Amino acid sequence: MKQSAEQKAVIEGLIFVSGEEGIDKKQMADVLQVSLTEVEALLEELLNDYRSGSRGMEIIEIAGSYQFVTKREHASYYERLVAAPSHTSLSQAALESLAIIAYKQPITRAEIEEVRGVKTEKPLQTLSSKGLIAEMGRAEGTGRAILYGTTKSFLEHFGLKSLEELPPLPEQVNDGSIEEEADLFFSKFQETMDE
Amino acid sequence: MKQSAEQKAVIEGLIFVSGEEGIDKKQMADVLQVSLTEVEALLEELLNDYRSGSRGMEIIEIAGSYQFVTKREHASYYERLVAAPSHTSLSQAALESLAIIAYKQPITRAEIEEVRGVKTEKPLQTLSSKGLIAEMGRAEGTGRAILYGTTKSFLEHFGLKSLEELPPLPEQVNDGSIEEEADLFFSKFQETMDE
Amino acid sequence: MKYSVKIDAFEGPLDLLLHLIGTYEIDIYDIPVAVITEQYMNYIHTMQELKLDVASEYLVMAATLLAIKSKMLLPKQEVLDSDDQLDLDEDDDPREDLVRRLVEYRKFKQAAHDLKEKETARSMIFTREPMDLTSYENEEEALNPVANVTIYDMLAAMQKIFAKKMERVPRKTTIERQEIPIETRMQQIIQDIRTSGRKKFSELFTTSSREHLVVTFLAVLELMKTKEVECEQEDNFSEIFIYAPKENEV
Repeated sequence: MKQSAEQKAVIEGLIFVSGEEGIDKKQMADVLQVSLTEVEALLEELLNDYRSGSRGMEIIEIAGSYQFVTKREHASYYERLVAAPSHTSLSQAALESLAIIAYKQPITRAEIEEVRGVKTEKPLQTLSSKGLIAEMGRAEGTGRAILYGTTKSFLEHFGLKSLEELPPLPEQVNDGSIEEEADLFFSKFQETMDE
Repeated sequence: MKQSAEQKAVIEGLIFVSGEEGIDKKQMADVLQVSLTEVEALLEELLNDYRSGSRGMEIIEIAGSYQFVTKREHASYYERLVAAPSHTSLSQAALESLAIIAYKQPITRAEIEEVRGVKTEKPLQTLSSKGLIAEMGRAEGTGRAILYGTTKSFLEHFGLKSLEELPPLPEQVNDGSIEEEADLFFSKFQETMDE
Repeated sequence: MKYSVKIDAFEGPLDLLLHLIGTYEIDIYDIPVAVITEQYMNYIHTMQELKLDVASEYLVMAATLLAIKSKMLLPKQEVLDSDDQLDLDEDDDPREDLVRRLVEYRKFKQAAHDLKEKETARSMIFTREPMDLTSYENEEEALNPVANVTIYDMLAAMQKIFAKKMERVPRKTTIERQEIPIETRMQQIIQDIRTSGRKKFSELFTTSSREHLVVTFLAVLELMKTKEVECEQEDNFSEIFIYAPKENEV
């Protein structure tokens, strides 16, 4: 009993020291020298402790690693203290290109441009320099075009556990939502104009 | 009741995000927009929570600033974490500082902090103690701040013959972020055109 | 008229078409090509009137729309003759390829929108750097201060700083800072150029403050308009130089 409370505390400490890089279950098991199953049980308990109490942080899983983050509902407080969050927001062009890559990877630039209907060199450069996408090899055939795929930083940037967590692509967007989309688009544009 | 639990949680989160710099009571009171006395009461409660439970970290006060630290009795676990083959020996903060020094030497601490946007005292201490950087003289002008540069041991450890062998900084690192701004320029420009 | 400023906010011809389809409540699977072509051409003309650079993709799409429109006119007469409303079966429909592309693009536009929401949610949580665990290292490790770190990790760290930097204007300063009047910045730029003769465009952007960047950019545009400065760029994407107009130099 006593020992498992200690081990749970060590897991808490390990997640804490790992900061924004996070730590995975395997590393925790190595440090504690216990099995992965035991780590999972202790971790589950710890997650429950944080969920049930009124706490300032919570533990989230991103790209297989666990880390402490502050709670979303408290965001306004931290914004008063900290400089802007380290997350830059991506342009629409970059987001569209990234969405296509995320769902169709590995994919060449020509294929991305085919879907978007416009040149996509610049957004790809931006995404590469931010480390959100990377070259995944070369396509077969003549030209041997570069194939792009998403990286671990991509999962981190959007707070995803894994690629499986991406919502399924909407097969059919009904007409109602097109309108909505257009309205949304318009209001979004207005926002930028008002800045 | 409910409100004070919420405020205590925010204090916990504030101490967490403040990292190794810590945060003082005055700043907490400013963020929460409550009196210093109220902060003191909430803080005392929070400190008690951490003292009484079996926890992975503790809150300490250094020169009026509060911060989370690991527990001394868990030292053996952190030693094991550090010794693990997967563990990188330089923290992200140290790595960032080292990169800035390598490419922009000789450089003062203030200039490094300007680039990183955060205090950089600790990382510089670490890098000095590891022999990767050293003082290279003093800057001109009042204050005569210390100038830092990389050492011979830095070159040896990274397998470089000279500083010229450092890989060039990727151009798109800069281009990417400027491109992001283009939208903003454009919408601002349109505003003026419409006037 | 109120649409004229919107044009450059589109991500391309497909995006513009989707917008028109939404605005006019058109069934994407049964697009009235004549109507959409007319609206589309209106946009293109407005863009040209505003002397905006109309990207070639928009012109290619205009040509495609016109081609579809003329093809649609031909079988329509046959329809009247045979009195068969379903003569335009899917295989023959000249709109088919365009519809397929629009539907495909719309899926990813939605997916991009979902990603944006996730990004926003993520930006509302805060974290901290990993702790410096150097004090837990034993002597043997201290012998190799850079275990598991390569020069490329350093480069990656540098990239990360740049990625963060643009957004990292401390909010406190943002509130305190006075807005820089464009006129002031214009004066500064003129002074700059007088002393140094000419200046690299990139050198005008000395801080990462968005306000400063935007004001500087607008100031340069304004100076170009009033012909107080001239700009020169030898190749695409190469450095732009700004200098005083020739007659002023004499």
